[in-house]
Amino acid sequence: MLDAIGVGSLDDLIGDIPPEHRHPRLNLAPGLSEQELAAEFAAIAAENASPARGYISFLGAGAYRHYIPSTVRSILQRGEFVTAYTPYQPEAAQGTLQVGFEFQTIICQLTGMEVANAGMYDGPTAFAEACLMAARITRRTRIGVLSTADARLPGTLMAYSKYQDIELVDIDPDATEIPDDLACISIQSPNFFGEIEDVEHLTKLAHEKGALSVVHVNPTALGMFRPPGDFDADIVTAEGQPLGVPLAFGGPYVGLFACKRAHIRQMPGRIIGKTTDTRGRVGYVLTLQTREQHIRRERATSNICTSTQLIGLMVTVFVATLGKQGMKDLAQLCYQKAHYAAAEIGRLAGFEVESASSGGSSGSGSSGKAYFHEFVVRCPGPPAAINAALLKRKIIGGLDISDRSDNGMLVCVTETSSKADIDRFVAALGVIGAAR
Amino acid sequence: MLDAIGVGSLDDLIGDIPPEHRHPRLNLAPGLSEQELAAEFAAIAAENASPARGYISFLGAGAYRHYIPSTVRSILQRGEFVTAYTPYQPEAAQGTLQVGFEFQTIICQLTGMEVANAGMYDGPTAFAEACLMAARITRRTRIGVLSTADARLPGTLMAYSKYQDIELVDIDPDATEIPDDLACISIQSPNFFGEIEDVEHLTKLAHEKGALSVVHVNPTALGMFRPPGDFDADIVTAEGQPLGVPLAFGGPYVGLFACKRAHIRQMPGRIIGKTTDTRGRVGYVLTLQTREQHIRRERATSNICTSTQLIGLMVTVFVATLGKQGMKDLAQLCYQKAHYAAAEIGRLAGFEVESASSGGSSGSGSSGKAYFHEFVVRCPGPPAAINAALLKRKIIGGLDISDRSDNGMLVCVTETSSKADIDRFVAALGVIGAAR
Amino acid sequence: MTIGPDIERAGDIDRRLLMDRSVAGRRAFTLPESDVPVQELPDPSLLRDDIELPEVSQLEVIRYFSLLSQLNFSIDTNFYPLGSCTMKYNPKINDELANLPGLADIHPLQPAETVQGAIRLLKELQDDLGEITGLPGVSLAPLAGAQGEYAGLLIARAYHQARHDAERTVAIIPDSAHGTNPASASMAGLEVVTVRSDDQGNVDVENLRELADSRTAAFMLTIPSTLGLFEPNILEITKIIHDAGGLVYADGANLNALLGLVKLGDLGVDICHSNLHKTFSTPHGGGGPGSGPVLVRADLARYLPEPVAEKTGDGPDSTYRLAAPADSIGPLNGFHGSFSIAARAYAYIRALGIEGLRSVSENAIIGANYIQAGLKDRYDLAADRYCMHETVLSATRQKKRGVSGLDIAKRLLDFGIHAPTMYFPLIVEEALMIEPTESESKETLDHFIAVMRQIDDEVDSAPELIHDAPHDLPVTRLDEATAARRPVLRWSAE
Amino acid sequence: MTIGPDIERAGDIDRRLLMDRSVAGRRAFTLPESDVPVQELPDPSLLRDDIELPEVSQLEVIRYFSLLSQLNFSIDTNFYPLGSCTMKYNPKINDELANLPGLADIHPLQPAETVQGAIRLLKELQDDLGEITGLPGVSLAPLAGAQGEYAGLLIARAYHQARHDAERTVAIIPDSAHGTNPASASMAGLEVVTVRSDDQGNVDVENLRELADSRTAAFMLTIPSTLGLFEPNILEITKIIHDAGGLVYADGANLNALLGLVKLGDLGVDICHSNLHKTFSTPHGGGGPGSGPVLVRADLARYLPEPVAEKTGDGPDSTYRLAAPADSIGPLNGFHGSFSIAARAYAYIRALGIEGLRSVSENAIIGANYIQAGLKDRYDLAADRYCMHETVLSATRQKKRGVSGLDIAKRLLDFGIHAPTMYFPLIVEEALMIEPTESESKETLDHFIAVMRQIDDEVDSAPELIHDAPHDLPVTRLDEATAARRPVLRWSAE
Ligand SMILES: Cc1ncc(COP(=O)(O)O)c(C=O)c1O
Ligand SMILES: Cc1ncc(COP(=O)(O)O)c(C=O)c1O
Repeated sequence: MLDAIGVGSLDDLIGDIPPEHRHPRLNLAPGLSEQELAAEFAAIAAENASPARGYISFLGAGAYRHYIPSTVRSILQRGEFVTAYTPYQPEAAQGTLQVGFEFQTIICQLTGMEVANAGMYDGPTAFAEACLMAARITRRTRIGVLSTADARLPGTLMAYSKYQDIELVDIDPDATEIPDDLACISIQSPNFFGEIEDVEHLTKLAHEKGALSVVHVNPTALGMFRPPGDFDADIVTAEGQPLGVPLAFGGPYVGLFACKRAHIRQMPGRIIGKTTDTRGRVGYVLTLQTREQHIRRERATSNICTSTQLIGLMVTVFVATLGKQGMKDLAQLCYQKAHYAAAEIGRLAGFEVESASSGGSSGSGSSGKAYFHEFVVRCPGPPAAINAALLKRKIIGGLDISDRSDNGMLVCVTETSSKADIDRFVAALGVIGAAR
Repeated sequence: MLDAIGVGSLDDLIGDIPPEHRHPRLNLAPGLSEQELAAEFAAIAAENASPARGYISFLGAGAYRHYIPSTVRSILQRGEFVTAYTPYQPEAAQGTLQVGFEFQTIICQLTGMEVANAGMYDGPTAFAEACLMAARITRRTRIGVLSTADARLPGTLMAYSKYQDIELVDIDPDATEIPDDLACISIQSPNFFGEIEDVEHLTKLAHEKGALSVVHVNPTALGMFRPPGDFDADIVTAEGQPLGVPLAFGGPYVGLFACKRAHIRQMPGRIIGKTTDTRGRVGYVLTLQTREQHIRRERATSNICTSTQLIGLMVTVFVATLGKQGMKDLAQLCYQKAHYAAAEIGRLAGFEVESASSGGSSGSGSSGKAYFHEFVVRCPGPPAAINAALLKRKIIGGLDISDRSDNGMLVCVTETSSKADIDRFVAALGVIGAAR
Repeated sequence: MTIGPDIERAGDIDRRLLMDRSVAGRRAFTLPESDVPVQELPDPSLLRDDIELPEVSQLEVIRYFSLLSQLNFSIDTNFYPLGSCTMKYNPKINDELANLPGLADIHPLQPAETVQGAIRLLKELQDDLGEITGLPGVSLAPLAGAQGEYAGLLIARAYHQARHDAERTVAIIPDSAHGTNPASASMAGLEVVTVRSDDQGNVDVENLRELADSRTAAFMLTIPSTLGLFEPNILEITKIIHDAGGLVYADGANLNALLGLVKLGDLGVDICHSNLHKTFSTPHGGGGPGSGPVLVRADLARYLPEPVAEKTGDGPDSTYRLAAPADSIGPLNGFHGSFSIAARAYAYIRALGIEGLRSVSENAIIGANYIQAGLKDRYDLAADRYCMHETVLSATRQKKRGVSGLDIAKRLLDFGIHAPTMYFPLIVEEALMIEPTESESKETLDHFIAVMRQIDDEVDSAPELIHDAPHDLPVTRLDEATAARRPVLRWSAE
Repeated sequence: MTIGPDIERAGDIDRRLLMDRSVAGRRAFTLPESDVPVQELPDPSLLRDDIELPEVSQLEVIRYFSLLSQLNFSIDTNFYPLGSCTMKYNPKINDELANLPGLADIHPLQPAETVQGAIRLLKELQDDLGEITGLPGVSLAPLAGAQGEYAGLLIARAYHQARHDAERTVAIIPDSAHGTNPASASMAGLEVVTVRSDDQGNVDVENLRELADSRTAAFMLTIPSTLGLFEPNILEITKIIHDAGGLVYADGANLNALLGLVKLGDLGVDICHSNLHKTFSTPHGGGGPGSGPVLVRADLARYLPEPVAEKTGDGPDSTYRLAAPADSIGPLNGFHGSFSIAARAYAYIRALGIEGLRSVSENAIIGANYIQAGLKDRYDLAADRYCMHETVLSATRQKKRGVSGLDIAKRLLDFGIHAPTMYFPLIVEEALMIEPTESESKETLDHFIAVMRQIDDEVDSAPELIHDAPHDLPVTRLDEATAARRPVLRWSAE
């Protein structure tokens, strides 16, 4: 090929690279065959504690273990989906596009919202972009965030808005009034502690002040709880991971993003629309691209380019597989198991189940708020020590949230925990607690 | 739908089933959800000792552990291959058919033969059908089988020929003469003990007597050893499992079957041929179907119908992936590792490496015959006891063949054993042997 | 439409073979370097110089086979009502489970104590299949239905032999039988005698009565028959054979119609095989692999092909092993049968449970009758009565109007529907054998009915459309005659 | 060709959506029964009555999505020379490895001692990427290139702020830059000032010298540029910026051209991001997910986004943890970045080793120049010199003859070849940006060249063939204007 190009060597082609810096020495290991590589990865995987090695886990806090149906993995192996690019040539990408349209539909149906985009990086970035979008729409700069939210939500928003003249305002979830000049109040529900917030009330408060209501949900909970769309929310975001996406140590996940139709043109991210071809047949295209960076550059609604289409496919196949009844059943199962676990733990001497946010006394859901599949346990000592003791029994306990709640442990139970797993966890807590 | 059919209930449709036997009670467990099923299978798999649980193994004897490239698994996930039927409608099955044509080509190339079919059930059935085919071609009834063959080969042949007026004759591999009236002599090479037989010599003996030469090979060995086609063999069979097919506790595998062009119409099994369509384009079809049971019924060359197309695909992708150089490298690696292991074991007090078939003395390959990746170790005591001791160290030893060779253990080493694995095995043998 | 020189259709795959794509030195894969000291090679006279094999990149491997796959119709992409083949949906989870480490990577010769899970699975599947068929002696060894048949006939012969009744050398087989039945019988050294079907598609009982005698080793009955019919005289038939001293062999390939509805053993069947790859969820793989367990009544279990899984002890102390039955007809193949397929079948039965299994057959039967009801005014029925899991139409009326069953089959491909089984069973002229299976939706069946009706319209309105079909598949009709006359069976350098 | 009423082409997928296929009560999946005592439900006012969601069978799920997939072009099935996107072959093994139990099923908040393997992998990948780029401070947190850019600019601002030089609020960006660069700059509160390219496609150094001043926070340079060119004045440029007190940001999306050939850090680059999903083997997934690590010179590491993997101790006693750098710009997302993509990148680097990585870039460069050489007599070049990993053609000559770049792109689809990136970079008229990547064979490149030459012929001989292209894809050209004017963004009951 060099002959055809008309050069003698590669170096003739890279003459623009300063010669003194060309072909640097690199300190990297020599290459491995596939067989050796597989052995190395088996060793790495074996250094991690996972269900495959017999561990059970009660961690949640933004990432949730759920059973992923075989259909999801099966479709995820279709090279035509996996190895395509962003559908810039719609005629050659109707598969990706139609799936994205299905995804948008499903997100609307779950959230009760009018429109949705084709996905964001993850839950927290979707949340941050939603708040910034509210600021753009209202032309206001102060963003109310409920104090019961996961710190990663305002954390990401802070990083996203660092140089954008945005101020974060803490809002009490039981507030009866809010400042006049908020762009939005943003509500995580279920909140960080697993409780259902009064979205209806808070949304009303917001609307009274001309602010928007941004609601960050757990999509699994939407299988039983009323969706934000029912309460007139303006923008809804979520971490899509619970819908068929592996935990994978934190990513890649997908952010869900839905809003009212009126705000379509302020929505960030990819949007797929329906249209027709020159012969009148239905087809799908990326649309409203003038919001996007590749057209609008520094005036784009967001800098997002590569998004999370394939994770969106996982979500779409997951929801299509579970279907209407499966999504209901899943939520119910999670709810039942978590409430059973809470009741059992609540019976243990030294442990109280409570809502950390309200500082209530004892019993399950003592804050008076309903919770979904996560709840706070006040431990008889530092959760870190209790977790260490649990780990010896191959149990990964709940998240240590003693920074937000005195000796608090945030426990999550999903349909992947059997009653036997829960009982094992409760028994271990009992033994560990008694030993203190 | 019952309405459209015009009946009131299912029972109206199955009126032909004697009522007293309809709807019997079945003693079966109630159904499981996918999640529960997956848990049950995880438990079953955990009851087996496998590499995934840290075991190393030196078993071969007809089924071989090899690394399977990711390309094989990737292509094996294509639903279009996996969920199609036998290509009776060639226009709608060109994928399956072209792969089969590739498979036939690869088998010819490996074996050095002129034609091949699209696969048989497994190695032993291919062997049995080859011997029966030789009988049909020569119109003779006595089949010579080398005494060094795996007992499963004549065993399957016996079951296949039970009522077919066929007699099996034991042939010494070092014979200088054979009976006059044999249909064929069938030679396993490498033989059961891992040694390379003198196919050339034996084939000449056969041809001198008007008999055919049937050679049963290990396809991995063909990466370095001369193929039967070089020696004028008439029919070649093999167990295809080593070419990319999981061990899977014995199956499904695929039998490889090749022969001289002259014998095409006596060949059993599916055969794929090249042709053209009405517009002159190349296409592939099942051909020579008049040999088969669905046309010729009781006069068919074999009763085979469902065959092993998908396993043939695995083989095809495996060989395409390794390619010319990879197949050579694979054979060399197996050879090198096995010979290293034999040399090390040969140094252990009490153990001798030898060819069981020749009863030779000591040293590696003392029968004087070259061997590939399997060899016989004469142990200082019953191999069963030694294997039991190895198992405690998570080592699955070689096959106990004390029924064919005094205290003999048939050891196989492939590219999947690292030097460290081999050394661990040898060291364990040393300790166990010294303790006797 | 021609859209440019050399190109007929977008993405038309270039049909060159791997060897045509091969470039010296190109590689898709490397093996590890040897980590042992160099060993001496054997005498060079034993070694080959070179192998002619493809040399392509890994991308080429993936792209080539991916594109080839797209040339296929398959259940995953098409309605595939191929009669007698039970082209149903096979749950994806079963493929995953069969491929688990601990199942896919265990060696067939491992000591029994290291494979207790695997043998337990086989034992439980044997028991479940025995329960479903009412035939408690089960060997999972046969590698496909045809091998199961052969095993069953060897068992029948062994049984007669043990009773010193070895002169029974005839297999009676209905004219509607699948080709493997007579082929297996002849492998088993039996003379094939054909019993007629009556005009209702049933076994002609009178004819059978004449044929059954002291030479009868076995009567082979496909049930439901290849016409999709349940033999109404089954009890009489099994009695005739038993009275004559013969055994009744049931070809259970069509078990998908009977799950939970009737047990073959209750009807007097002595031996049967079951195609796990049809009824119990193994994707057909473009023609295999399969698994054809043979099932027998209790006293015949001593003859089963080896191995059979056995359990000793009970509860947590029980252990499992593979063993050869006392008077086994021997091994029929290398190891223990198609283990991965057994694993899928086990998963399928566990997932469905008894209720699920029964509804499989119920829905399979309803679906076939629904199609039959939707088409019988346009196409002749092989037998004008309710069918079981499949219906056999005859295109005789269409044939008279100039279009054959084959033409109709090819025309269906144009609609993305796989053709039914054509020209089988042999006793039905212009047969089109349609098995929708339980997994297809009513909408799919409605679509199929509509297309079949449309094709019947086209027989008069646009016959050339049918004669030239298929139109837009990767190839048009292929010249099978030349393929057979001058066989080209492998690539060669031009 | 019409082959029958309602049907245009065999197997044409019926494009109905899931909701149109939905039938009440149909299920693809069941969940386990609850095994805990029944718990009280919350106040009914909190509960929803119903959700409108699809109800389809498992077969329908599989068939629907399988058929949809076949409507796509993809690397696995097509040559896909989409410039700037690095549509290369990603080894299948990497997907398998990333999905291993122990990697795919670990929770991001597990205690560090339970995920030592995972954190070790991240640390080693950080080190490898630092070595490859010569920028040793690495955070793998950014979820795509654009987020990496944003992180990099926040770091630059933090750096200036720490030096009490916070008035630097300008990002200088070449006119050839990717849209994410100005978008990210504006998110970071920077004013975007554009520097011109000269007629060779290089940065106009004089223009840059004028623009660089005490307000310059950073200069963002894509290297090689979006024209596929290596900036020959790179050393001068980095000096200009540094002299002005600014930082040099390199957009490393095109790192596929530089592996082992030059380290960005050696050239004076202070900060860059790398698109793991382009250079380091994550299939693009139809538009993500991605991973865009940000890499910085040592003294800037204190600002990296959290978390960063750290190692304590050496040898077998070493332990790993995730930590926030001293003056971290904060978290940019929920957890630790795209771990599964990091795992693939790690696998890719380990498999190739230094020799393999270098040959990736060498072959990528040779392939692009080979195409350029094969087409430059027919198509104008954006810059008439050797290119790096991609070549930008201009269809101005064709445009004059009546056919646009877009038309040519669409016509390529007819040949099963994905279109190049069109109309980008913006500074090239009728741009066609072609990146063949190292994984395509010479034969594929030859075929592409032949097709491109044929299309150029057709501009004169058969222009309507080009205008109406694509001809035989699932759809013809789509009406994007109406889609945007009257957006229909979800299914609704008709
Ligand atoms: C009725 C019948 N009997 C027997 C067989 C043979 O089974 P197999 O193909 O598994 O050998 C088949 C399969 O086609 C069949 O349909
Ligand atoms: C040159 C260049 N810069 C930046 C980006 C943005 O990267 P990402 O899509 O991962 O956000 C891209 C990707 O399209 C690119 O090509």
